[in-house]
Amino acid sequence: MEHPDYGLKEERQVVYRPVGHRKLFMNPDADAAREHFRQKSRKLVEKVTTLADAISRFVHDGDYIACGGFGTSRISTAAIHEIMRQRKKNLGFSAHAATHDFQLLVNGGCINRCDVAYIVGLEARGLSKRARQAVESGEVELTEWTNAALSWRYRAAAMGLSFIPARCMMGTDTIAYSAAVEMECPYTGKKYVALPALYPDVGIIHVHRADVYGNCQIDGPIVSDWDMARAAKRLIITTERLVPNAEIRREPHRTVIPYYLVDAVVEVPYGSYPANMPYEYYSDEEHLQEWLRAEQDPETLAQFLERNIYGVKDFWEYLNLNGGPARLAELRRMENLIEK
Amino acid sequence: MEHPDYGLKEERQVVYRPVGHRKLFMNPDADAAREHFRQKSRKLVEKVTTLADAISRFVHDGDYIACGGFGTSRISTAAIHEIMRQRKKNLGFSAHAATHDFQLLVNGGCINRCDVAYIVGLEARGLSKRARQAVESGEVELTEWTNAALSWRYRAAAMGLSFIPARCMMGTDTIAYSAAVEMECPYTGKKYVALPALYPDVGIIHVHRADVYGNCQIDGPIVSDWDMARAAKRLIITTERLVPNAEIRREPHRTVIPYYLVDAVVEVPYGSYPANMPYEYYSDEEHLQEWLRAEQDPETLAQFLERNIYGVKDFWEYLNLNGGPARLAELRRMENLIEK
Amino acid sequence: MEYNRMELMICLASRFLENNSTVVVGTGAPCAAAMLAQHLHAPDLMIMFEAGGIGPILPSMPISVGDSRTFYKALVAGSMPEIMETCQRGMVDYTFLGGAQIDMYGNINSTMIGKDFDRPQVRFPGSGGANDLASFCWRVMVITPQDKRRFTNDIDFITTPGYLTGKGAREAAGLPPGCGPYKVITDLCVLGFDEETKRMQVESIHPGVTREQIIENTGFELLWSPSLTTSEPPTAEELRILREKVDPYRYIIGRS
Amino acid sequence: MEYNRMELMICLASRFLENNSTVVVGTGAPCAAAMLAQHLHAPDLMIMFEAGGIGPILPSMPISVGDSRTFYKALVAGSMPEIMETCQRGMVDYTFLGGAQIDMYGNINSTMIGKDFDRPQVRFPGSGGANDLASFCWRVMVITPQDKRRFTNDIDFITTPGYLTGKGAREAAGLPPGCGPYKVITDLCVLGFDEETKRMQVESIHPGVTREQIIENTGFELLWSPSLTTSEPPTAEELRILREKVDPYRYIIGRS
Repeated sequence: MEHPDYGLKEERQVVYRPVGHRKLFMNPDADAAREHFRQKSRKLVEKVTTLADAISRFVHDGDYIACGGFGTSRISTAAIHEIMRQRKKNLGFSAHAATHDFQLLVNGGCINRCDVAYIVGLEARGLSKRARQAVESGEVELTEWTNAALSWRYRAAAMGLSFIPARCMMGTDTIAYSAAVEMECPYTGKKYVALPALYPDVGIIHVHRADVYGNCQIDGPIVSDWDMARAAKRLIITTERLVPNAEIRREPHRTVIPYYLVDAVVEVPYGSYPANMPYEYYSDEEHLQEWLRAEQDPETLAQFLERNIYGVKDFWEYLNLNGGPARLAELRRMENLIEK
Repeated sequence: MEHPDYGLKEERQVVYRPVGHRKLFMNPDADAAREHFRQKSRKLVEKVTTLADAISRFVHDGDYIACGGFGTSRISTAAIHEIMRQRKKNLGFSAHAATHDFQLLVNGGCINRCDVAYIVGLEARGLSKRARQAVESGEVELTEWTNAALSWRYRAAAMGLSFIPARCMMGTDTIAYSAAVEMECPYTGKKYVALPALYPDVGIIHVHRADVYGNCQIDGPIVSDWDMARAAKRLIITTERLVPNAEIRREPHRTVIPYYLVDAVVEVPYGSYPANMPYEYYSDEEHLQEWLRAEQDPETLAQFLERNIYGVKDFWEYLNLNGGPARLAELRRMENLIEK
Repeated sequence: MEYNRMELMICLASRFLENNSTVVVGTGAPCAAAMLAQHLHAPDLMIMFEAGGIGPILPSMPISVGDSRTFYKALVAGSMPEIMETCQRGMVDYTFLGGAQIDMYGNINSTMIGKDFDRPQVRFPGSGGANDLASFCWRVMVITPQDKRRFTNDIDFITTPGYLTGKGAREAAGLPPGCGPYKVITDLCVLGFDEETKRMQVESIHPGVTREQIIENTGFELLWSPSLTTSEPPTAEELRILREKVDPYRYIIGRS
Repeated sequence: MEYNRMELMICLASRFLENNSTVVVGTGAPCAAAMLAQHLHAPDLMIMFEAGGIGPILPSMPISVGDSRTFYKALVAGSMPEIMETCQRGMVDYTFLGGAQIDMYGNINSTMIGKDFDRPQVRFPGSGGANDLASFCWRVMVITPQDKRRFTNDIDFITTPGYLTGKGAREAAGLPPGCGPYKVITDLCVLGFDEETKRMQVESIHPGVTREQIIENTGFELLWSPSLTTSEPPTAEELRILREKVDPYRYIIGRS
């Protein structure tokens, strides 16, 4: 019985066309990344530190950063506040389903370039006036992508590649204002977008549980963090709680992020507030509205930022300023659908 | 501050070179697969059935099949026995870390073509004489790949693509006897292998827990089954136990295989025996040695197959023939490192 | 029975969702339409959210596409790539999109108003997952108010592909064949797309609305379906479920 | 102290594994070498198995690369793609390979003996993950008995890349730069690879073995390291740990 052969039989000349004309901010080269990863420590050593230390050691002016979670879910608010407090400058940012994180970084004047899928909005809550201004004034340089495209750019990096094919963006202005290349499939001859791998300098992910070495578990949707954790050259973990290593080893199939990806582990309970931490606490909609309102007026905004970010010592103080344990207990009840 | 631009600036002529000269057995076209998946039912309906029914309805002579697990871990022995019992013929097979599954299918005379990463061996246990004969005599037509390559071919399909780049196989005879194409990265100009997506006609996966709709959980390493489950056009699940839907919904982040991928669910406790089912039972090394020994002589082998496969009504009978509950209890103790 | 235009749009949209199909929704009206369909004719409509939730038993309207409601007692709390790849693989039937501008081929702008990308007059969020979903899902639906500014062929930025420049254009651009815009549900009418030209065509006019009103509120020439009808208004049952079960706090239907 | 050649090879191999490095191992001697290293100089050697186990507290020798021992109390029970991608990304330092034939550039055949692919004289399992690991891991080690049939330039099938045809050949073929064969540990000697030619060169000769024996048992011309030494035999401590803790049932060391 003869079976068909779907293979390519003869050499074929094809053309790679740069259809996206904006800047590709990060080097997609897998060999450069391999050189970095070759040097990266695999030492099973305690990495627990403070946020101040983690941010000052691992986030440098000019770095390109990526934040985990989705919009207002499981973002590392605490780490972003610390980036603002340390007045980090000229950061690049991967705005993969970004909402409050983008709003914060713009308010901090921290970023000057951005790979965009979703910015300036806070989903159903409305738009951030300050974030919008920053983009409309050209303060932040943009290259367009989509949520899937940025997910897959992380995936390419996580796989140790320099590119990965995809079928989105084609035919639109989104691709024209990206930095993507059009190519075709070697087997079918069909058109594909080649997405460049994205190896961020720093990834920042908030998780439910981590041990002191950085082995992490996440509950609820992982969003794109499996791939982003592996794509990032350095990785900062904030965690709701530190757990004994034995808890990780009890269910090794639950480990989403292995320790050797991680550079720093910081225990920050409620570290995602005012965002939603699955199974832990719901988003603080009132406080998020305060943010949107404060941005309406520059003076109000300056005071608001001073009060909430620059004037506080640490994230505990921010939590206390905004309702403290009572409000957090309320948000926990909301998360668990328990009527007050 | 100016940042470098790593993008491609001008069109580039490149060549796709078919460096692998063997047959590409399956159509990698993503659009053909999309047409299939478009038709595939998304109905949340009970899919529980018998193995006899599942195999007769979903595995047809000439189909290309893929089996989950790794070697002698979490394979669906019960389903493969049923394929043998139903005398399925001319099957194609993806031999991704295959050991006892390949041995069985060859002994059943079920397969005539095979994408190979690992065949004929049972790892440290030795080689299958019969499997070796089948390959050496040309009874089974081969195309060479590697474990990673087959994993990624599933990945490409799971992503809905027709190809995916990789950096393995290059420079070797393995690629020369594959059906791979050499290409280059649009961004870095570096050489890559383009792996063709692999959409098997049928996937067969043994899991720890499934509900009646086919939502599945797996404990221990997932091997390549996340991707394979999504790549397969039809999917048969055998499960150690059926669980209520509520158990799936209690921990939705544990769902590895969603119901809409699944065509049939069969409860087969010990369905991986004599292979190792993580946390449930260890491999039966004595019985696996019996297999290797039986293959030394054609007559012995015929009797052995008659006794264990063709002459039995179902998998329960096979289990009973080989020690039954007592042996299974022993293997459970071995799995849990409890001294007898 | 009285109803507002948001209620009308949600009810009409929900009727297009077949039982036993898959749909990726965002927050707001699309989610309400999907929930309404589940309560009525499509109990096994499988709802998915971009961040990874699949098949939740929605206890209330999610505020965010990633919030905990989107995977409450769900079948899967997966990942964004999992959802996007399920779409790219052809397993998702419907999705809903919105935007600031839409042209006669159903191309959507949710990126910016203005002609200079570096200095836009107004910047919107951008694609998010919209471009992806519109590239991959079989039937793309749009719920939007209708006016001349919004329904225009002078679209400033095509964020998300409709039929691009007409029949065959999606395929020529490399997008998977056989999918694209399906229905546009506005406060004036329901529009589909002409099979030959892939241009927007009015399929049903809402009660009390005139052809002239529709024309006045559209910046391009519309086609009219040969089997043009009047939209069936929301039933009492639809409104009851929508108001009591789907959106009791009027988060969405109160916006009208 | 008495020792057999398998014990010798395992002890020598284990010494090359640095602490705080990562290694993908299979079953058998490589796993024994890694476990021995953990007990002695490299307690934080991170052991990975192709099927997905990372950092297990190995209770005993695994029989299969996928069996439950490979993720017993592990840090991760992941997936095969996870392991392979960790390698492709450059995060894995060492791996161990074996095969039926090896040539002077460290290319390995584990596929077949014979010249006709469709009718091989002898078929072996094939690459499995060997080709991948040898393509990606920084330092590839081989543990193998040495004889003329096995150490040959007339290799029937290059399953797994060594240095291919010499310096620069891996890179020209498209493989990631900077990695490749590191040590070949046989029952006669330890071989490395000359920096200039990438050819196999003897670095240390086992006690009681002569140059002539090595030459007689090699099918190609060997290079000899200018700093050629005698292999340090297993210490009493190494042998004790190997026999008591690593392989008490002599599954591996009993094969010699």
